[in-house]
Amino acid sequence: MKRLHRSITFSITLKSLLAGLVLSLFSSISAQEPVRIAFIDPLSGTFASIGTSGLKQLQYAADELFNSKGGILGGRMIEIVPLDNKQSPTDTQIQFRRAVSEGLRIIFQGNSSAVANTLNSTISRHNRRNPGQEILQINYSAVDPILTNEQCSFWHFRFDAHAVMKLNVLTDYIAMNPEIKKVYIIGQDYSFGQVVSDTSIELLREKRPDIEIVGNEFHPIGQVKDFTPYVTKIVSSDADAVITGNFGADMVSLARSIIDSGLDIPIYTFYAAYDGITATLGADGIDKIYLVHNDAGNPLPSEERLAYTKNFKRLNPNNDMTQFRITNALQMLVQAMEASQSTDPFDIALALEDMRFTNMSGEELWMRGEDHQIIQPLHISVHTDQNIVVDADNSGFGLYRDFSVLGDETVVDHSCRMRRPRR
Amino acid sequence: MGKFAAWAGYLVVLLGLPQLFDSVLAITIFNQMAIAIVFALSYNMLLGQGGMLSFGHAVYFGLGGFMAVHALVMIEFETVYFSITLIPLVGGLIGLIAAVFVGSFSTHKAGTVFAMISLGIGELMAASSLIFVSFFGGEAGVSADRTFGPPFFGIEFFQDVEIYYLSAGWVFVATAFMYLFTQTPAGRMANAVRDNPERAEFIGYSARRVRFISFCTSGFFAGVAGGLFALNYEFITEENLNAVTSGRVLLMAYIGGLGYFIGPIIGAVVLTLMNSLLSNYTELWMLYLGMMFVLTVLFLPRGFAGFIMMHQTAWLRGKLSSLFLPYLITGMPAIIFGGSILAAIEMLHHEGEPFGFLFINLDSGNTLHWLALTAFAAASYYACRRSLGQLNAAWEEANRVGDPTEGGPG
Amino acid sequence: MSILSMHNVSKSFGKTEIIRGVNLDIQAGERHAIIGPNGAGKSTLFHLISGKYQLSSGRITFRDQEIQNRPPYEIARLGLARSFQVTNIFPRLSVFENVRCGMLWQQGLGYSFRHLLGRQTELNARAMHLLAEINLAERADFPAGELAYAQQRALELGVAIASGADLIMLDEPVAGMSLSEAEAAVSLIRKITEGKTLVMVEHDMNIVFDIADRISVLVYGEIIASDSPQAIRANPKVQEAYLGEVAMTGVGGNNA
Amino acid sequence: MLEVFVFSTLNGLVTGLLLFMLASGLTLIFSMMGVLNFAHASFYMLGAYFAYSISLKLGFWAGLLIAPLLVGAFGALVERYALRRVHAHGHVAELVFTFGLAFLVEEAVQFFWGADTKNYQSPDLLNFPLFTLFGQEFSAYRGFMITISVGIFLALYYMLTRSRIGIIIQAAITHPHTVANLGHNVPLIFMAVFGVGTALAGVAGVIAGPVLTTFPGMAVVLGSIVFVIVVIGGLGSLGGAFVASLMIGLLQSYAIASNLGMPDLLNWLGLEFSRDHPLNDLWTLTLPQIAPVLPFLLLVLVLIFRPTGLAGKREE
Repeated sequence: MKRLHRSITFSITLKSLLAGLVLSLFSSISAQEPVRIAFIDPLSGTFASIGTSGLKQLQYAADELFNSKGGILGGRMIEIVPLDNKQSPTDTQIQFRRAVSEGLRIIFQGNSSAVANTLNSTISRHNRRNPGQEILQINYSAVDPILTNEQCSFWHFRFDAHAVMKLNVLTDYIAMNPEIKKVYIIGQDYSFGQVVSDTSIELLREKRPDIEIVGNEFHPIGQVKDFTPYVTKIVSSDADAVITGNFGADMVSLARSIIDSGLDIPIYTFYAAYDGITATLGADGIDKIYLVHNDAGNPLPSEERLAYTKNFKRLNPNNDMTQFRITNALQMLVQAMEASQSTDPFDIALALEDMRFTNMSGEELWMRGEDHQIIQPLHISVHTDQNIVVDADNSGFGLYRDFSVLGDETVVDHSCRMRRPRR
Repeated sequence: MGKFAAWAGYLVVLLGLPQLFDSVLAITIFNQMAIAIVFALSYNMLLGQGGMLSFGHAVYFGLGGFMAVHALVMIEFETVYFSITLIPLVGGLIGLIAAVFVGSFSTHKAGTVFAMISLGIGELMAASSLIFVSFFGGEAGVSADRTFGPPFFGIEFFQDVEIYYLSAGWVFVATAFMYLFTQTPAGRMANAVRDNPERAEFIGYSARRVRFISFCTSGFFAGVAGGLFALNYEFITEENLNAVTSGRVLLMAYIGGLGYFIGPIIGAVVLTLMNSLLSNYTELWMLYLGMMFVLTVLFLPRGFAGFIMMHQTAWLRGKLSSLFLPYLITGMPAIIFGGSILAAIEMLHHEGEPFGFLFINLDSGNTLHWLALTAFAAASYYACRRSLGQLNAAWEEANRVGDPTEGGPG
Repeated sequence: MSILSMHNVSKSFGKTEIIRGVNLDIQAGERHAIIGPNGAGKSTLFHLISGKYQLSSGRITFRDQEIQNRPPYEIARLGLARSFQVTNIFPRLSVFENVRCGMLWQQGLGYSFRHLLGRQTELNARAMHLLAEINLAERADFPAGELAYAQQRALELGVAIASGADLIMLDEPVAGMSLSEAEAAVSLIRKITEGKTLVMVEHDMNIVFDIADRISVLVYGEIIASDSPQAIRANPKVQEAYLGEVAMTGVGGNNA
Repeated sequence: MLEVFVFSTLNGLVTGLLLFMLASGLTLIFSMMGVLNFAHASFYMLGAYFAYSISLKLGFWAGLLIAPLLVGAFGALVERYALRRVHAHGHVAELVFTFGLAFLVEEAVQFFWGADTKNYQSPDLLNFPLFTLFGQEFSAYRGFMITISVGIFLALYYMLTRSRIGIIIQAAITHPHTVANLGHNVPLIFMAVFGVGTALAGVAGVIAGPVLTTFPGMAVVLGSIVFVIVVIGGLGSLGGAFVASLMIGLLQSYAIASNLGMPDLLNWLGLEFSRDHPLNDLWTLTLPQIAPVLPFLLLVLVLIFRPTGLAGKREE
């Protein structure tokens, strides 16, 4: 009842049909052919709301920043083609081939590192086997470090900080708080959960050797009915803080159980906001939930950014601008196209490498050429209802920025040895 | 002769499809179908022919697929040396080994006990696949490259269409062997044990042993399907052996029609098309899939194949044409009725925003649209009910002369 | 020479003893009927012999092999076939398949998945022949579950004898049939058990005395008499326990 | 250590009793109709969602009263118009139907309520700690959950053993034909039992929703566990289901609380493996890591060694 992307698609399909018709009649207008970008993310099933929300933000960015201003590359419109992968690696393959089939050369994808990983290796294989028809992967959200390290690829660009970078900032923040002496780590038993656990332990040992890790727990993903038994362990460990990489229902249930047990300690998280989570935690989560992210939340850093966000909210009253990095990614992509005057993935990729960009919030962004990892300021925000201008889930609650670091300080080393194609 | 023609036709269709539709997308869909057909047929061996309801059949598919991907990696790193055309066999053998192990204790009883064991094993495997990262690769799975093996008559399998022809060959061979299995004593006794395990024991057969043989054979072909998956996608993840995949194969086999050999093939084709095409037109396709499944269980207990086979008597009597008009008269309003319901569902879904439905634009904010829809639905429902009697009469007429049959549709 | 012997066979369900120390010898080639009032344990005895139930104590030998407590399929493979009181066929298989399945093991086909049934011409011919004998030839391709009741009973017999076993045990073969159907069934039984050993449980006294060479009377789990039909008719113990009441009910008085 | 033990026991009890509320309905339905209702947890989910919607308008308590009735009515309709129809095609068809129903309900819930987690809150009246032990609060709401579950168990027990209806139901379980011959309307009893069974699941959903999070996956998480309980307890045995529910609840709770794992076992055996060992994943396995799947392990073991379950007599 609340997911609406069909209408967008449909009108677009009609438009493109019409455009195709016109095109075949007057082939001289082919310069006005739209730049088509595939968006592969879950649009049906359990994770649909996250994918649909991302699609709306991408569509909004394209319309608001480019299409309404006469398009790009001298008048070409940006057309977003949504392709539903149900957050399944298998379905991602199918949609990838559909994209290839329809001649789409640029793919936006963000949700689930598993999907991003398989898409990454699929694209590498495809590009190797089909020279001249390469595909470009714009990863706006998957944070598995491997994608810009061991598995890095010339055809993959990441516009979010990866897990280790975020943890670096998060542990800095924890280290600054002298009251924290004991930390409990709990997470879903999969690669991201493991990265969070291993990296936090390592970094905390470095930055605050006096902090004791009193618990390091994994639970099966999506299988736990009741987190109270885990919370019992947290309580008995006398922890002063909890770090978790949980997302979705596992995040809500965990936070709920911790709060219900009367435990008054901060919970450091990655995904504990928006998509119903903020509303569900409500007043219980005030000043307890901390989130590390790249989006400068409340107060919004610039007037332009505020107007941009409010306008999105006006057009999509049931959605929030949860991933401003989508806008960053599109703007940088377009800048690369304009710079190279091309829509060919190879040219775009070259132009994107080491691009520096100042975004709408006034932040400095740098696409590091060696591993195609974006370097950008990161923030830690707290769940609250004080001074919230742009709230989440229309709940009155939202994220308030508490701590920020500049891009330079987030840089971590990489182990990427990129194989660069030659032309 | 008729049988030979059917098999020849099957082969021609399998090999001819890429000639008719040659886009990358079409080939992708055909590849999916090929995998699904083998998988669904192997499932039917259990449920349709052996009476064993499994909620964990993806285990054998997935294990076969994982081993197949590992085998591809071994070929790539030259640990072993053989043609990748044999990869499905690797999958099959692993499926067989897993089935021999599980079957040794799970085939003691059919019915609820078997179903519950399969559920438990399925959940345990799904959990293990996330815990044992070195083999299953965690949630990202394992991937490989199929192009490093020795070329097969000069083909290196760079393109999906080459894999399709390889898959088609395997599908044909697997289908043929699964069909032949039904014609052997072991296959026929599987039917007998499904119908009446007690009596089978009194004519000299251990019901458990008969089930065990079916179970292992089924595991083998599920593994072959897993191997085909590995070849086509060049990766596999835990989702390919968890409950979702197990559920999907149950849906395929059931919707297609248990108990008919071609049933699962129909189901595999229909579900693959729904999965890859319908999902591009509506986000609600899973809801529609669920509705279709429940309606099938309620009204077509023998699935699509059963519905087709219901017309055998009429066809043999040459009276099938007499059903055409009544079907049309009842069918048209029925389709319109179904369409109106779907439109209403979509309208609820697209709260407050106009959207395209088939050839018209609908807007849930528009009362007129709602009224028109209600009128359409009511009128078509009435027309459908009115003509149902006629259809039933025509059905009786076409099927008369004694033999008890299924009874009219509807 | 006895083909089947029971020595002190007992069976209890919980605390209730249903069969109490039965001793019985069945001679090769004879037609032996077991009669007795309802609840005497006749069917239980059949289940014990054919392996469906486990014995509480005692011994059963078939052709000098001990068969007690062995699984039914092993006993069946030795050449002991049986039918059931309640029709017990393969309802979704065709009539032809039902009979052919009954023949498979003795054909040595076992669990084979190398043989194709369609190629077993001799086997198929024998199955058709048997169908002709039980008058179901023109129903060969019909699903067994859709046959009329009497035809299902005939098929029940057909499946039992299909293996070509030497010892055939029939549990109330004519139960629930009309008079004419029962007559046809009796002549069928006579025909198909020619040269074999027959053990039969039956309520209909006319049929019992018509077919049997020897009759055993089972009352409350004990054999109180085992003799020729004439001797049984004359046995006062039998009359007292059982026969008197049934003799009056006549032919149609069988209760399924 | 003691505090962990005490709280683990309490947690296990809460989960176990909640599971029992689901398992009791499922067992009741199974013993009456021979149907293992795969969709049972879907009714539990519906209970939570109905109660959520009602609580927005009328508050929690109205939801507690109305939602189970709605769920029960829906269950009765499903029995009357769908299950009865499928019944003719045998148990496998029934099981497959309920499997499809579970699938459909999950999709329908997403259609009507969306895929997000819902902000379904426990009532303010119960938002206080019942007691604090070793620095951990035990919320009044959890106490309330225990009370309701025990209450329902007692009511059910009383109804089945003392009341006239209960006696008819018990008779219908063992001798359906005799009961029908006595002039009782067996189909109506079936419908009523199905309705009551699903309503019980609805109650469980209403009271579990605020604590265990109301989201479309909540049925899947619980569904197969309830199945496991009913099978382990012995199909058709209410007492068995009760024991099995508590057993599973406590087992999971203790498994999570314990820090035992393969490393301890290896230590004890005096073995040591390097981190590069190919089976490293196995050597580092811990009990809390696998706690949620332990019931399935138990299920498979029980079915292999005692197919009738702990207290069951019926096999099929």
